[in-house]
Order: sequence, then structure tokens, then C-alpha cells
Amino acid sequence: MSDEFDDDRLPVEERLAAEALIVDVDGFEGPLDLLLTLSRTQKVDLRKISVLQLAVQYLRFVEEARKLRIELAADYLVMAAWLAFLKSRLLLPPDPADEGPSGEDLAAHLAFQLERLQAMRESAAKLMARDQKGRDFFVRGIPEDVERVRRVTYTATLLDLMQGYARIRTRDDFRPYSMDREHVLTMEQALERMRGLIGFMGEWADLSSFLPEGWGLDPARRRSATAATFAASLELAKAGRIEIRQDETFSPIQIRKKADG
Amino acid sequence: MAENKEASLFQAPPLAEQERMVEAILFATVEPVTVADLNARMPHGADAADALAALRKRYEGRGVRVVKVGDAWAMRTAPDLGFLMQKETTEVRKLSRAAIETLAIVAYHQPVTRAEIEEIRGVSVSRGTVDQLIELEWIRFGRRRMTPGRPVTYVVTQNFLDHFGLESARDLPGLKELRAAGLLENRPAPGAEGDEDDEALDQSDMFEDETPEEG
Amino acid sequence: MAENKEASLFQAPPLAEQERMVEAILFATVEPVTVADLNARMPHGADAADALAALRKRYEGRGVRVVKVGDAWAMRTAPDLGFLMQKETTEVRKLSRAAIETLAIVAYHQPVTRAEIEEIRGVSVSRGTVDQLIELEWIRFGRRRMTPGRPVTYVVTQNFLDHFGLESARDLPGLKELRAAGLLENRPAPGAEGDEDDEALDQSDMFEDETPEEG
Repeated sequence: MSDEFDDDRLPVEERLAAEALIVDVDGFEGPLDLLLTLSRTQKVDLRKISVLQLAVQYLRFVEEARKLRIELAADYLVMAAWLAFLKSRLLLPPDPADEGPSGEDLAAHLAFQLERLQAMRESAAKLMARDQKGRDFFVRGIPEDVERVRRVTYTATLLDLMQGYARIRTRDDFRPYSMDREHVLTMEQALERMRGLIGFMGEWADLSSFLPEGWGLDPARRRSATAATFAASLELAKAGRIEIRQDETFSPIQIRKKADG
Repeated sequence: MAENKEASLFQAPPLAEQERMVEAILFATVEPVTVADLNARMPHGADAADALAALRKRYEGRGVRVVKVGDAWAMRTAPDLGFLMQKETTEVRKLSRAAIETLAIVAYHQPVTRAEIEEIRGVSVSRGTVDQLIELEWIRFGRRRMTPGRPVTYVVTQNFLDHFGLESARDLPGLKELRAAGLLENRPAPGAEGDEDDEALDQSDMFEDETPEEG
Repeated sequence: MAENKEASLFQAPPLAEQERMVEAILFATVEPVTVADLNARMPHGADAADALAALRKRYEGRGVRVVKVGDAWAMRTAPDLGFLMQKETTEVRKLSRAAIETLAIVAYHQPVTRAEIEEIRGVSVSRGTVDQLIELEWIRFGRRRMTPGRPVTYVVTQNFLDHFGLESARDLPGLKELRAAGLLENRPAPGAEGDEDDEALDQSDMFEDETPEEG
């Protein structure tokens, strides 16, 4: 519990299981709550409580739960182990060689925790017993907005903001931003394609015949594919793999494999 | 005689008390209230008409008045003070999803350029969205980024912090905390396991290698 | 002389008139209004604080009252007349015991981290609990704690004060007694060395964003 949201590292199933167990222990909300309830049987001021007696009661409760085969949540067992340790410290004479906190210190701290929890319980009850808005006192029923000077303001809550951010950061199809390339053939793609085709080239062939299948129909796709294929051809010519020719301006561009390419 | 005795069993509250009751009811009800309604709500034996008359008199010349609306009664601001009410008439609308997401990115990643916002959202950000957030005074221009094109950055404003009840943008919960609060489904993107929390908390160097192009 | 003439151009309305204005504004508005807001809406030279004091006095013992909520003011019906308002009663979502206790711990120990809440209750805080309180706008994120991990803290809101009819978090029932009894301290367990939150929950930074009492 020292680290914030520590429990969150557990898988959901494990945590749900743990929570279910806590609820199973007769509706107690954790070991401290159980201890507080047990302490009521002593009917004394929490400052004067016998922690030893409480430890014994708690250990008996855990024992009882085991007999009834109630599976106790780990929290309860950790507390049981700690109380057993505390009990031994309280009963045995202090060991002068031991530098750890004394049994009395530990007992006093537990009593403090119980008293603080009890105080918060009582405070919560006092708070809820106060007059509450919408139940005991009321706001103006007809807030006046007679003179409608229409001015639009936009609002959002912190929850909206955080949920918005969470939505973006956990989007399944999260990917770095890139332009939509559905209708764009890149030069790299064209080059890749041309390299594969060079080996099968015979005599002079029209450049347009090298466009990938399905790219010749849609004008946008054809333009992109033509430009990319042409650029790729120039690359290959530069590399000495093919030759390019054009008979006259605007006539079809033709390419062929270079003899020694 | 029998009737009188019966009535005394249900002693009506004093007139001053009845006046308080009428005052509270007229204040809190959503609709104007008839005398019959008032009587039905008030304790047995009360006479709302008398109490109403006294209340009406009490509010004469005050900032609010008791007025008759049809055959019912309501409290209204004095007409000469209507000029004070103009501030009440703003229409509040929810911010669009695009604007909320953009705002969230600025808050979590500031200072951030428009290209970076687009990269994180995965879609382009319309000029109107940014303009709206600037107009709301929730974001403003920050320092220019020292990268090619020197793109403008955006940061959140004090107004933003005030509106969302934050002390500083650093107090925004990280992804881990969002998840703990149940705002985030426990469904990390494939391959992104574990590193996203660090990213969110360590925002300053998220984009250091970027050289975004601004249009 | 010249100064006098100048001042008369901006003659503030008489106090009685200012009181009417404050009355009208508070009557018309559901959310608490700060003195600064009142002054901004009233004519130049008006002093809402004085008018407010007079108005508050005038409504003493009436069916509606002028109440202070944090550093703002609002009109609310007198709590003893709640029985007349069955029609207005809004059904408040039933809070779990865990939520009620968590709320009380935030109110009395603010600013408080989740780990501290868990320490006091002796049980982990379920994800929905904090979420629900934030959604009710009864708690919000405070400043991050300057301890390792920089955990988020929680504090109560003006809405919380308004809902429970509190002028400030200092007026929480029994607060002084609890503090005197040392029950608002965060004592480290004996032997637990260097408890990270030890000094951070120093009493001095409690209620840090409270504004001092005003007229």
C-alpha cells in the first residue's frame, strides 16, 4: 500500500477475485474494519483497548473462518500473521539485543489506527447527517434568464478531457500519422516492381504497360502510378540497367533492358 | 362546537411562520404555485392567502418581488434590475469530440505543434477546432519550436486550469492513474505494453527527434 | 474639487440600492457567486461586500437565507422547512459505505493521496469509488505531492461545501477536536523508516487553497 495504485499491476481477474473474497468475510471492509468491530466487545475507550486481547480475538476469528472453510483474503492473513507476532512481543519479556520497535509501540500504533478509522467513521456519519442540498435545503427553482442575450459558451468537464485523452492513447488502430496512401504509388514501390520485371524484358516496350494491375483505370491512380514508374525508370537508367527512348515530344515513352544490364 | 375543537388539535403555525413557508416554497419551486397548491403543501390550518399577502408586502421595493402569473404566484427579479441579469443568459454547449481530444493533447503534451497533435490523433486537425480553443482562452500560442519551419506551438492557459479545477497541467493524472480510476480500459495496444505510462509522465522529450513540417 | 467632480460622475448607488442588486443577482442564480463576480456585475463604485452583509442580516430567520459557500455566496431555503419541499427533493444516488468514508477522509485530511486513504481505511480503494466522487463533483485533483512518485492528491470542491451547507472545509463537524486529538495525523508505523509521506501531510498545508474569511 505504500505505492500508489500498486494493486493496479495485478490482472483484473486477480483483483476482482480478491475483492470478492473481502466481501465474503461477513461483509467486513478489510482487516482493520474487522478489528474495529471486534474491539466493540471490549466496550472501552479505544485508547484503553487491550490490543493483546484484540489480537487473540482476531486470531480466533481467523481460526474459526478456516474451520468453516471460508477462504480469507490475503489482507486478513497478513494481519493475522502480524498480530501473532505482536502477541508474542507483548507476552515475552523484551529482548535487550533486539533493536526493533517494542510490542507496546506496535500496539499503540494499532490502537491509533483503529481510533483514527473510528473517528473517520463517526465524521462520515456526522457529515451525512448534515442538512443536504436537494434534500433539506433547496436552490432557486426558477433561475432567471429573462433577457436572453444569446451567447454560446462551450464547456467540457475534466472527465471528458481525461476520457478523450484515454481514448486517443488506447486506440486499437493507433499508428503514427501518415498521409492516406490508398491512391498513391510510391517510387520505391514502382522501383521494386520494375526490378522484378526487368529480367523478363524483351524489346522496346511502352512504359504504360508497366503500371501495376488495376492502376490504369482511375485517373488519380493512373497519374500516380505513371509518375512513380517513370521516376523508377529514370533511376534504373541511371543505374545502367535499362535504356529509355521517346520518339518525339508527348509520344509514348519506351524502355528496354540494357544488353549488359 | 365540535368543529372548533377539532381545529384546535391542528393548531396552525403563527402567521410569521406561514410567511416563511410560502417564501421558501415560492423560492424553490420550478413553476408558479397557486394558493390551493400552497395550502395543500402547508400544515393543516394554515392560510396561504394571508401569508402570501404579508410576504408580498414584505418584498415591496426589494430586489425581488412576489408576482402573480395567471392564477399562480412566483418570485421574480424587480424589473428595474433586469440589466443585472444579462450575464445569466449564456448558452452552454458541450465541446465537440475533436476539440476535447485536441485540448487533451495540448494539456498532456504542451508545448505541442499542430503536426504533433495530428500525429497523436491520427487525423488532421481543422483550423476551426484550434481557433475555437483559442477563442475559449483554453489554449494559446507558445514559443516557436526550434526546428525547420519554426512551427508554432500550443500551450494551455490559466483559464484552462481554472475551468478544469487544476492547479497546474502537471496535476493531470497519468495514464496509469486514469486506468486506476476506471477511465481507461485495461487494453493496451499490441506491442505497446508497459511503455505507455512512462511516455505519458515523461512528456517533455516525447518529440525531441521530430522535425515536423508546418503548413 | 476636481477630484470630487470626477467621483460624482461615477457615483455609486446608495447602499440600499446595492443591497437590492445583490439580492436580485443571488436570487436569480443557482451557483454560488463570488464578491468579485458581484462587483463585476454591479455598477461602477458599488461595494458588494457591504451590501452582502446587510442582505445577510435582512434574511436572518426568513424562509430563505444568504449562505456562504467557500468564497462565494448563494441563497438557499432554510433547512427546517425541507419538509415542505417533497416535490423538489432530488433523489441523491445512494453512496456506498466505502464512498462515504472516502469522501470524509478526503474532506478531513485534504490534500490526501490515494495511498493515505487506503492506509486510513485499511483496505484498498476500489476504482469506482473515487470516480463516483469526482463525477458528483464533490472531490477533485489537488496539487501533486512532492514525494517520490509525485502522487496525485484529492481535495473537496465548492460543490461539496454547497451540498453539505458548509462555509469552508474548516467548518467540518468536529474538525478541531479531531485535530487536537491527533487523529488527522499521518503517523508512520513504528520501525517503518523514512515513511515517504511523513512530512508531506504536515498540518500547515491542509486547506491550502482556502481563502481567508471575508466581510
